[in-house]
Amino acid sequence: MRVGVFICHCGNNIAGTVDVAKVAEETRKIPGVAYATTYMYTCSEPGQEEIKEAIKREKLDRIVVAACSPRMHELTFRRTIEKAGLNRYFFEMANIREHVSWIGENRELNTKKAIEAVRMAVAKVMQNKPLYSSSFKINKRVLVIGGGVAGMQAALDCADGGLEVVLVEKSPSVGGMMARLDKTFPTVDCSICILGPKMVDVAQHEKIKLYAFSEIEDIKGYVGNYQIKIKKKATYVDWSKCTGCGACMEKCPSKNAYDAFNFGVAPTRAINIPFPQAIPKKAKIDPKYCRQFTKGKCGVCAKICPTKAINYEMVDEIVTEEVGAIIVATGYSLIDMEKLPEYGGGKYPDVISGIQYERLLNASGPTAGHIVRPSDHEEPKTIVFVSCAGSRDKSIGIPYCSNFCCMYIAKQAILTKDHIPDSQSYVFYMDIRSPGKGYDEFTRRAQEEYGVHYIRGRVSRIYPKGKKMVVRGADTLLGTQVEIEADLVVLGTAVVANSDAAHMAEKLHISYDTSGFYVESHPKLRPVETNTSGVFLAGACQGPKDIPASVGQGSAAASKVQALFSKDMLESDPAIARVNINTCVGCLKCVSTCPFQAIKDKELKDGRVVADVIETVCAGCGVCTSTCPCGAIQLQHFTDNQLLAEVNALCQM
Amino acid sequence: MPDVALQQELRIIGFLCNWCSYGGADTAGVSRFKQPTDLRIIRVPCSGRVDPLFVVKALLNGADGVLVSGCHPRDCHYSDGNFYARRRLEMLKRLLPFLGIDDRRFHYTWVSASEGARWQETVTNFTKRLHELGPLQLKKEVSS
Amino acid sequence: MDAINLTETIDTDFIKEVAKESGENPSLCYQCGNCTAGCPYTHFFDYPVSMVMRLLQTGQKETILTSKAIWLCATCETCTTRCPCNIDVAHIMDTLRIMARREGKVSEKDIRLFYDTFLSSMRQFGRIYEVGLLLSYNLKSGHLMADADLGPKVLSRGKIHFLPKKIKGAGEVAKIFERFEGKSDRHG
Amino acid sequence: MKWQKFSKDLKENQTGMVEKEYGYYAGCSLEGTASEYDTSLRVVLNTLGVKFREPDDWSCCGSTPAHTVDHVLAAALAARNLSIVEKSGLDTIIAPCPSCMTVLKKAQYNMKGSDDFAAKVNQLLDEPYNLGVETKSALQILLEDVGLEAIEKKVTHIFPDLKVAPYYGCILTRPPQLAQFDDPENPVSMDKILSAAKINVCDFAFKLECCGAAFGVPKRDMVNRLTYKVLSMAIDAGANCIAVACPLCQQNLDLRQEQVNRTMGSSFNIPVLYFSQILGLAFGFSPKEVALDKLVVGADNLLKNRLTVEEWEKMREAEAQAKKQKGKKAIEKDEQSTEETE
Repeated sequence: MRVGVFICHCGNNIAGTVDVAKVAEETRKIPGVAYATTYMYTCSEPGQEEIKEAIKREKLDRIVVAACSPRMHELTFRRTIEKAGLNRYFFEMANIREHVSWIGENRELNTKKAIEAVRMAVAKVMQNKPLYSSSFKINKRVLVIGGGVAGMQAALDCADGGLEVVLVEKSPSVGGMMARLDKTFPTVDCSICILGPKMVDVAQHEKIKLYAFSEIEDIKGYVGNYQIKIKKKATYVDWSKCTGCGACMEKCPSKNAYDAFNFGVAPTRAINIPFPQAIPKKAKIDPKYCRQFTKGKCGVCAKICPTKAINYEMVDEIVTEEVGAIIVATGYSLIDMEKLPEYGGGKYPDVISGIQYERLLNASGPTAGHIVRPSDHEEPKTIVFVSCAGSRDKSIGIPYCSNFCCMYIAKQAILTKDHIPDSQSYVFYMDIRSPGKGYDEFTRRAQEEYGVHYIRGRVSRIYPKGKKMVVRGADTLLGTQVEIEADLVVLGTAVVANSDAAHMAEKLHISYDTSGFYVESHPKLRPVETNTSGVFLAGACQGPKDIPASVGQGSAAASKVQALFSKDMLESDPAIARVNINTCVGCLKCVSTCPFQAIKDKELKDGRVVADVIETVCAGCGVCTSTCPCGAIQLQHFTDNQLLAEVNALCQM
Repeated sequence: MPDVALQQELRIIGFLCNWCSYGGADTAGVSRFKQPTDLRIIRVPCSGRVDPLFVVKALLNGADGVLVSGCHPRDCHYSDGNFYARRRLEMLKRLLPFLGIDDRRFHYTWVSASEGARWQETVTNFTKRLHELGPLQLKKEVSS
Repeated sequence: MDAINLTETIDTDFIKEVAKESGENPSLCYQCGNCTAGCPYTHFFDYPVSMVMRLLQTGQKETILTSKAIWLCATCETCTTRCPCNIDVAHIMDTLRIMARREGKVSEKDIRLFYDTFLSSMRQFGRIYEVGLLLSYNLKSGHLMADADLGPKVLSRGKIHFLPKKIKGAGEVAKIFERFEGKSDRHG
Repeated sequence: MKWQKFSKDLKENQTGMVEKEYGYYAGCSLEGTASEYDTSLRVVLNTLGVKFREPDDWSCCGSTPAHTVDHVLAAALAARNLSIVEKSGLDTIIAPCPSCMTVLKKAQYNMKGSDDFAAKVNQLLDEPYNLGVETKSALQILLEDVGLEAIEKKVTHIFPDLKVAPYYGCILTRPPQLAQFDDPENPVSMDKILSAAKINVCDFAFKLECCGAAFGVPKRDMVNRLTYKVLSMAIDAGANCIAVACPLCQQNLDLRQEQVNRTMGSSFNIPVLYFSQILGLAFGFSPKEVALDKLVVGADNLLKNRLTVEEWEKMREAEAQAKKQKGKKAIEKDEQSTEETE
């Protein structure tokens, strides 16, 4: 066996705190190592060429690269050695950057640690076996979860590229948060005017199958072959018959239902169509408020419906769809104002959230676009905006910036002036964050053209005084406290992950951060991929994001799916479990522990029962291997022998 | 941390799952979170792959401590591999004293890929704990 | 105001000292202004709380220790409660007061006098003797008739005893002070 | 995550049984200017069957002045008292005065948090303190250990004219990590306790604003301005009386009310009662028994309308009946309109 070891300087990243020459020198003494050298940037093109040449020149049959994390470049180097004729699994990486040079301050100890890391990698690579992928057919349909602007963009791009799309939206209409907005910054485009056509396209596209008011119940399978269970929640209205005429809504006697679309700005009816441009434009009953459900009698809508679409007996229905890839675009939520008691939101009617104000501004909103105070329906003249309501506050577990509040507050302040010319707006801010194209100019316009008073400081308390709300805060530039007697207070509430984000992540086997946002595969280079192949991210489920960024990610995710589906067959990862039928005693403990039901029992010709791995289903976790009492089932590339070789390499030093 | 560095290094082996903890250690590196240098890391796909025998073998063959770190509960890349790990390794912790090994030499925890600071803390604390215990002397710990 | 020469005046030892004595890290403060917004005393301060924190971050020892703000703070804990960075701001103010005393830089002499009178009453009797405290403070501060209007109100309602009530353990309390002074080379 | 931990879910005692005995650390104010707090609180605790005894020969906690000198000294002056209580075999102190409470809690918190600090404190003490005593406010004991139900059961009289603004002052629930009780931004314990005694409580936005605390003596102007704000807000909130749980708050709002009127040109005449005085009255004690005569601004007018619970319930029933009649008409109207649409 002839192992070749390449030790990377990584410029100064490694060589700065590790004596790479010494590492090479010590490596040459390891039995089995035929060649060891250092290189400035091993991952560069000449660096990879050097590996290929050395393989031929030195007749190397196993390669170790001591450089950065294998999570970074393992795949790169596997391809390199494959091009030089070696099996790609005859390769190991020793992580001497993230795990050594960047975290240790003592050069001598770092060097020692690097040498040992190489020793372990050499021990492992000498145990490696050639592995070969098999290929399998993929189902070229894609599931998009979430029908906000990111999800719709992804769905439309996929469908336009000829893919069949299953779009699942949990609320009764697609459109998401953007459908609720009045105008968009920094162009002051009418939000629904630019979103509406997209929504119609989604409804009419022959390649898109829309499940509105539906949720993901269960996900099984793997990249290329997923089985999705979708729960169609009961709407109590047969949507195949409902024409969206709205007669039911007009006559419904239960007039105090919570309006989720309007964030409770005004009540709605127990049977309702969420908004005029809804897609699909169908009615649904909220059984929490419907008298037929709460009191057992009413039936007004059933009598009035011209197509007899009402069905009080309707139950949830589960349907199954098969797809090959998933785009997650589940969006975000906003912090509950009651978690910020000093502002009095939720307690005082005239303290509202930014999204509620958006509904007041909106011509199709509950006030038909007239700005009025929720308490007495009078037009407010003094409006105070409080940015960072909950954001950037470690003490309540939200250390991050919510990204777009600075911008929509500037927009709302501008629109307020347009709606009520004799009004005066104030904005309490910590920093104005407006780095997008045309963004900073926009916030300047708010101040220069629209006379919005920006106050650099925080608000400490908001309390009622007569009909006014007193906003007391600080102007840190003046170094004093200030008070404003406002008619209306708008809180730029923090963006938070959906309450069921973690639950959804578990179904998808993707990671989420401490705030509940989904984690991308690489923060810079793989921003829409996840660590689970076949699952992609778009929009604010990955972190607070404005419309252009969400749309961009939706398209990016769609193009990733297109690239994945450009082949008819996918290569499977051969690092999966294998059973040695000679040593398997048929106890089938592995069958019961496998998290993926990837192991079945199989009867051999001689009547013996042994475990059998379903190659396409095995995800390669290795739980079975550590369960097996006789070592008969081994996770390839991470076998007992391979891992123990690493342990031994360390312990025998 | 400095007092740890001054002493003779100990042999500490860490089994880290590829998706969460290995990523967390990478994140700590990218963030330049300084750590003691005693730990050597073995990458496994899932903490559920860690056979308790690996830990025992390591300790009997010369390691002074073993750290296993996986994904947080309910955040496992392989659904629930980390639950299997926890069950097995909890058992192992109870068995170690019978092998004459102080069970504080073995630690099982979870660190996600984004938790670089938590990883730094985990490594620092575990290394500190082992330096307080000193090198593993099997015969001595058996007799006591 | 002249420009503050930061190269010369950033007193890093002072920053470290405050950090060590208070156990708080001043660099966590990102100057949002929440403390100033909520502080009931901002109006009376020469430097609002957030500016005290800023002066601390820039190591302006003299300015802070001679400020009125640190003495006018009543430790109402609003700043500590509101700080998004979990800084115990009130405790930092407390630490600054102790340091100002130690360095002999107390700007609000009346407040210090009131506190000292309070403590000496405590040292003498073990508990606080309110009449004595008030009389003694008025004498020492020269504000002879301060709060004289309140006297009749309090007296007529039998709220104040004319004679100090000395507890048995007054000696023990005095000993706490003595041990503290004996031990404390800082206060010499 | 400070809110999640302490807000909203106040734990309340459901059993109404209080078995244990408490230490009762009155503090210097309750012996002097706040003697009515002492008198009334003892009456309330006795009525509710709370057993307590005063620690033998307690001394002043050191209050604010001590911690401007040194943290170790401040903790030692407080810990002397904790140590006395510990020796007497009790593990919980009721500290009615929030200033004492905070000082005692802080000593405990800091000593528990650092062995080094604890050792330094113990070096100053005759008898070392072994960290075995927890300090709680009277409100916390009433809510968590006694329970609202037990309070409700003892109510014999109702004062329908009282409209109380509950004023907590600054440090009763702050900082949250020290107080470990109620919400630091919107405390409700006093609201709940008074409501349990069928007292009208109004939504008081300034329930936490600082009154000026101990600055009454050296910085009178400052205190007058701060109390002015609190008093005006109480009036704005529709209150005719303020309930407090702190001797300094009471002193600044009541005793200095005339000073405020003089300096600020106002004409406040709003009584400031300890919450325990109000509870005592609701439990049927006479104004004398809860030392109402000690108030500077009298509350007699507000207490004239005094009903027994029976009388009050009858009155309420009558009111409810009237309301129901009205409501029925409204529903009928609604149904009519529904039918019309059909």
